Amino acid sequence: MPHDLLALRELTKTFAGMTALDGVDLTLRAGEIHALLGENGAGKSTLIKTLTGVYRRDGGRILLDGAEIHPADSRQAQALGIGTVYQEVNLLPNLSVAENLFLGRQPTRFGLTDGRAMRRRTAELLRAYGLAVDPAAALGQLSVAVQQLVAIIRAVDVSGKVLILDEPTASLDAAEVEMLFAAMRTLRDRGLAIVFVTHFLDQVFAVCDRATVLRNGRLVGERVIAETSRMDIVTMMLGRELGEAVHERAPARAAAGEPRVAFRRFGRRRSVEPFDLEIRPGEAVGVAGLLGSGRTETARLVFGADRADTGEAFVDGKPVRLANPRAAIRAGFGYCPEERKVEGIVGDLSVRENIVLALQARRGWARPLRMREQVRIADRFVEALDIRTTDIEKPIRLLSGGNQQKAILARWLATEPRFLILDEPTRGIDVGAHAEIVRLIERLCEDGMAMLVISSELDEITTYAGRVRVLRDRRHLGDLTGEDVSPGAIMRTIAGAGVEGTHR
Amino acid sequence: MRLSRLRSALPQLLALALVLGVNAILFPSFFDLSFRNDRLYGPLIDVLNRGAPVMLLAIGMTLVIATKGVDLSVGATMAISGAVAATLTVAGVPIPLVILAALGVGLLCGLWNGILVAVLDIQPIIATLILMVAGRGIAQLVTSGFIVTFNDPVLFFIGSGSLLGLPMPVVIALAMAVLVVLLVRRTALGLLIEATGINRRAAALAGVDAKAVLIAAYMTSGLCAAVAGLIAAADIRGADANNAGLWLELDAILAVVIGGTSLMGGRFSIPLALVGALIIQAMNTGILLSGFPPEMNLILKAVLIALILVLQSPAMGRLTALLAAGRARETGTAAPAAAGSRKV
Amino acid sequence: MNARFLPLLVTIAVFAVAFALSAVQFPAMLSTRVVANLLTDNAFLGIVAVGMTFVILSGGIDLSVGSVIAFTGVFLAVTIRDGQHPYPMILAILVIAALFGALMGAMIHYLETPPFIVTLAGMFLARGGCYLLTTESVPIDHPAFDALKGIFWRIPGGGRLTFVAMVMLAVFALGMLVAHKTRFGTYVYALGGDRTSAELMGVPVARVTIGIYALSSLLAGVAGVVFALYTSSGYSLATVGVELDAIAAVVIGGTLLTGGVGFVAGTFVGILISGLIQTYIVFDGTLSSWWTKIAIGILLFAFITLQRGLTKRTGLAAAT
Amino acid sequence: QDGMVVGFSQVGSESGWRAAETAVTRQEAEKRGIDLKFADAQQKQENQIKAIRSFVAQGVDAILLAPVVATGWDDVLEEAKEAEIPVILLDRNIETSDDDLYLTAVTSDQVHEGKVAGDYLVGQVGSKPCNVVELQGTTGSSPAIARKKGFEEAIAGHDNVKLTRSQTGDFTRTKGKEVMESFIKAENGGKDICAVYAHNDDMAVGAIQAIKEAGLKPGSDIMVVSIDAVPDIFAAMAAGEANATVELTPNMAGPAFDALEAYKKDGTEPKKWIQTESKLYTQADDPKAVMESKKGLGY
Ligand SMILES: Nc1ncnc2c1ncn2[C@@H]1O[C@H](COP(=O)(O)OP(=O)(O)OP(=O)(O)O)[C@@H](O)[C@H]1O
Ligand SMILES: Nc1ncnc2c1ncn2[C@@H]1O[C@H](COP(=O)(O)OP(=O)(O)OP(=O)(O)O)[C@@H](O)[C@H]1O
Ligand SMILES: [Mg+2]
Ligand SMILES: [Mg+2]
Repeated sequence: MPHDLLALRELTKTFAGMTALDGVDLTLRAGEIHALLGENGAGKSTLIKTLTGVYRRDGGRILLDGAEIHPADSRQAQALGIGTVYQEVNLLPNLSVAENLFLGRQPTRFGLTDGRAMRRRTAELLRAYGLAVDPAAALGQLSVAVQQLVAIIRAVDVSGKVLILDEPTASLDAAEVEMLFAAMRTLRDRGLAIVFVTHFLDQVFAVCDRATVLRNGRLVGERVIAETSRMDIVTMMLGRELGEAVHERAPARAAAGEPRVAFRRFGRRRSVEPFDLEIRPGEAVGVAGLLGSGRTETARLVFGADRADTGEAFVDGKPVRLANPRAAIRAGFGYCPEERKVEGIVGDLSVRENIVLALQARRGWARPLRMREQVRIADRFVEALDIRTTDIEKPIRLLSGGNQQKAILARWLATEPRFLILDEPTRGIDVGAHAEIVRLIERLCEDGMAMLVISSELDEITTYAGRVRVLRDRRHLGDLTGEDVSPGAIMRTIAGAGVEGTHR
Repeated sequence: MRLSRLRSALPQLLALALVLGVNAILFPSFFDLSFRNDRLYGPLIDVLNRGAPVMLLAIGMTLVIATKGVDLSVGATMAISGAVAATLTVAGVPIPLVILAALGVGLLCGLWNGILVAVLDIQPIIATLILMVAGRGIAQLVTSGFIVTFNDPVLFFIGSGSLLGLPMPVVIALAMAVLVVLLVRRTALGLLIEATGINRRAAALAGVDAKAVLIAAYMTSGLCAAVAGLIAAADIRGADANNAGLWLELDAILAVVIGGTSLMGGRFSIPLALVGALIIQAMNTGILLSGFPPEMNLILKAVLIALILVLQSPAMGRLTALLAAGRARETGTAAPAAAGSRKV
Repeated sequence: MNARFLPLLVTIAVFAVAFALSAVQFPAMLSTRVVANLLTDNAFLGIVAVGMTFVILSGGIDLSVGSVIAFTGVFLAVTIRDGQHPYPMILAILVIAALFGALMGAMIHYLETPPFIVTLAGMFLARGGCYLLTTESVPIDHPAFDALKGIFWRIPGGGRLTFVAMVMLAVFALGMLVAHKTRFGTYVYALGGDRTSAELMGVPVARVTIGIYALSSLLAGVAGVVFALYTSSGYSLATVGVELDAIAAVVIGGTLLTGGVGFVAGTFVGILISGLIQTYIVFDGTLSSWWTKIAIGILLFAFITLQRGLTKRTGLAAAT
Repeated sequence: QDGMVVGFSQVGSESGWRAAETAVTRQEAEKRGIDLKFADAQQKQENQIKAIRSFVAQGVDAILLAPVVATGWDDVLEEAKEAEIPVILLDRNIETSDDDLYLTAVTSDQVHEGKVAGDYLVGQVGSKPCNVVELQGTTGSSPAIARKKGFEEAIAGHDNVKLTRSQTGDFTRTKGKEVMESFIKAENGGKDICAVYAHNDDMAVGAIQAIKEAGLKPGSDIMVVSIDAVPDIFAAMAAGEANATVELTPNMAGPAFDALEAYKKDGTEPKKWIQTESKLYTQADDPKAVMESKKGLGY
């Protein structure tokens, strides 16, 4: 019979003047997958970090198997059998995949670490998850998605009793997610308790047994998934009903007029094969493909972050040289990168400074934005995008993951770009805000912006994109338009069927 | 806002107070001030005056460290600028040109460092080590290894004149500090420097010209070092290429770090770096005045630095916060945390 | 091969080419004597550089090593002069050095203060400690001490592999073992990669930080013993600025000062490169004091740019 | 004889005097047709040892060594001796168990230098009470230790002459000035100081400026005595701002080469110690003329 494995009672955590957790209870049973839900900034990550001792709790008790525990850091939590994947991929880019997986528990022989055994076991683990990665490769060279998978494999491997996953699926595609779910179910059946944080309600209903919902650091309630509805959960999270249906297909806009941007035979060796791409004002082009298919590379190329070695680019019909991001920004481009932590946020700077950074950089150092102006811009976007922060002067690294993502989006909106590239813009964003962002993209299109949006969520892409570019193996296969813009058609194209039909 | 800034400066100010207090105990007339030769006179003024070169170096060093770099070559740059100034003066070149040349040499040194770091992507410590070693050689080459003494009233004035009752070196250092603070805070340079230092990749993707920012920081550092070199030469009325600025780079880095700027780059404060420089100089002057045997100098310095470390450490801050909270609980008032939770 | 080893290979290649060029100019450079001297003369520097490699790999810095070397020498000289037997004194000073390092590590971790200041204070303290023991240079004259110095292996061609050179080679071998084959070694890399992540992944940060600085000071102590053997004396002004030489050797050897990337073996090449620069200048013998400095700077610059250029080019080629 | 190759391991170039010694050594070598291999050790003993080893490896005919420190030379000199290369010490002696390790030492007596300076001061003040402040050289360096010792020997037994303060000025002008400023502050605005004794002229020059800036007259209000006899101190003496200096000649190489040539020609063993003169110069010695005569020496 499932028993209460881990219980949090009256957990409280405050950060300098703000209460992030206010007497929260959570009960985990052995052999269940327990969803932890809430809006961006609700306190999910804080709860997890307080549970594993990364943050010192200000009040409350933690009971494991009925006995009170006091893990002082992640290490002690691990020793107690609690394995965790924290929200941002928190692995070590400079170590190899194998070292990351076995850090702190390397197999030893005669007191020395046994590299060969470690790599062998790593290869076994990776194979089990279908990853074709060299165990000796440095982790930093791999894509975020692969890193995320490695983090999960590690946590699964160290957790004896409890496995905690904080938004593990954010950068995974459907196939990987399925694989992860399979693994989670196996572990559940083995009697582990799993905490699963996600903003995808589909996923909650696919694998979870029960859910606990937080709002503003308070416990809203606990539900058994089988006995509850989506709307119910959403209402608990938001504290109100979600206004409109989330997945409403926008009327296909016929993109008209001259292209805003055009790329001819644009490409880069060892990165993306030369491709053609034209985007008209008011058009959002979606980009779909599997992991490593070259979506991010395409975005970087188009933004000048990597220099193209063939082809040419045009803005409003005039050729431009995209030698570096600055040139692209001058041409009116904007780019929200995928790796928020390393390429997006400037952690120690305040929310305000992060928001005005690109605008300021474009104006040049000698024409500073006045403080009043900066505050006005920051306030406007904090309000418009509903960025949850106590204060726009707070260092951005202290914001919750989803709110950081919104601030980066604000950074580019503040520059009023003519062409905006978004790489996974809704990653880590809650249901409410997700709908907001989808609406925002639509509104920007209506205002005449040209957009290139990369997303692993096909449902989402098909909502706002009138045209979807499909990539495979670093090649642009072609565009899907009109009725073909549907998750099913995209999947079929990616899988290789019907390519001929759509490729022109 | 004002208040919070003052509070963040508290550890440094406390440390300075501590050192000055210790000095006053060891040397009772430490705070004596008098007016002599048109200027203020006394140990406190000595601290400012002698601290001027390190203050100057600390200004530029703060910017460099904020970009996640470090400039080991400032001592050598001081020697070069002093050597150039002295040699040109002796050769009869008009003084305005001499000063321009000395400052220009400093900018050039900074440009060299900046190119090595920003364009060739060489690690800052090793990039500037090259000039640290070679620069002193260049300075000695200029002076042929001996002390070039000069005789020029303008340079003398820079070294030992006074303005508004303060010694010229102090006036120059403060003016430079104000200038650079205005430069970085009234323009967007400060923001761009901090962004580059914290996350160069993200800053570059946001359109910050990281290379130009880096070069600007190293050039400012070179310029500050050149001014310091000029002052050091004017002070002894001669250019001592062998010893001018020797090991001062360490003092400058120490000043910046005491001033709370992290060697990992990012947020910086020039005024606090100046306080750091004054702490170091107050220590030195105190040691000289105290009459301890010179064998004790380094031990005294080590102990004082350790004290400052303890005083400034975040752990200490938490401890005092904890004590304060404990006292609050004892007296029955609500702990601030509890009050906060009710409000939200 | 793994791309991680590329900078190391490039550094070795650069050294080999430079040595060949020097040998063409001064054929005497090819003698075993010169090669053996390269090892002997840089033995103490190599030993501290191994410790410094660990410190830098972890993202820290240790400025105290030069002073610790001097203190070790002065301590040995003074105690042996006062009639103590060298061997227990060597043991004692190594323990003292390790404790000293551990103390610095503890301050760095628990007071959350930058290693730069803590080890700078350590540098002042150790140097000041020398002055307290004695300001004079004290010769070391003891049969047991001389016995250690007397150990060497004569290489054909006039060179000698001295005891101190052997100690250095042993320290490098052990250093590589610790860095790449122990958990502690991986922890060091982990700390340098990302301290927060390392902590979240369960690295015992406090213990490792203390261990790193203890190791660095311990090796500085070993280097001090080696230096005392090398000069048969203790002198409070010895090895001023050696910390910078050590840092330079580590960085030339391809270790990133930001931490997490590099090899102990690279440091060995770094030591050889800086030794080669010096030897070359002495063989040349025409440079004035100032041209010596300028030449060191130019050669350093040449090495670094060559190394960077080659790493970049071959790195691109290898990425295929 | 002709074309003899001599290696010269110099300490560094830390002072004007050192630069002069290097310059004179080069001149002397050139005069005699000796090929001088110069190695600058940048104040580091390990570099000097490396240099000597390299000289041995290159097979030079003789080695000049200006040792940075007195101890620690036995092993490397042993190697030179095995290779039958004579070594001559310049300007500082070494402590060794075996005097045969070097051919001869051309040095001054640094304790004697300090004593000459002290004797001069004692003679000047007569029976008047005199508080002396001392600017030491770099802590732990042998000239600083010896010059302090000699001076203290000279004033011992003269109870009217007292050393009241002593700090290190690191042999530099800047530090000399800074330390003197503090001394003046600490000693009642300088009124309680009768004389300053500096371990080298550079510090004395710095001290003179500090005295002037404090509104006192160096040379009369506060007497200035120092060691080395570099040109700048003669300028000060000519202006009445310094009282005396003890000469340390930069020409150590001349006598060294003489001894070496004699030894190479017919094996004449030189004396073990060739002592250079420690001449006292005062304001009465026509400082201007002396200064002119020193101009060519590379100061
Ligand atoms: N170290 C910190 N200092 C101050 N405030 C913090 C800190 N960490 C988190 N917070 C604040 O606590 C609140 C809860 O953040 P948390 O990261 O737990 O949210 P979350 O539910 O995980 O959101 P998301 O879905 O966006 O990841 C946020 O308002 C955040 O700004
Ligand atoms: N399953 C995998 N196994 C091994 N390597 C992978 C895998 N997936 C991606 N990679 C590597 O990650 C790198 C990054 O690819 P890229 O960033 O172009 O992916 P993407 O199409 O943007 O997908 P995503 O953004 O979802 O990661 C590629 O060099 C690829 O070799
Ligand atoms: Mg979160
Ligand atoms: Mg991608």
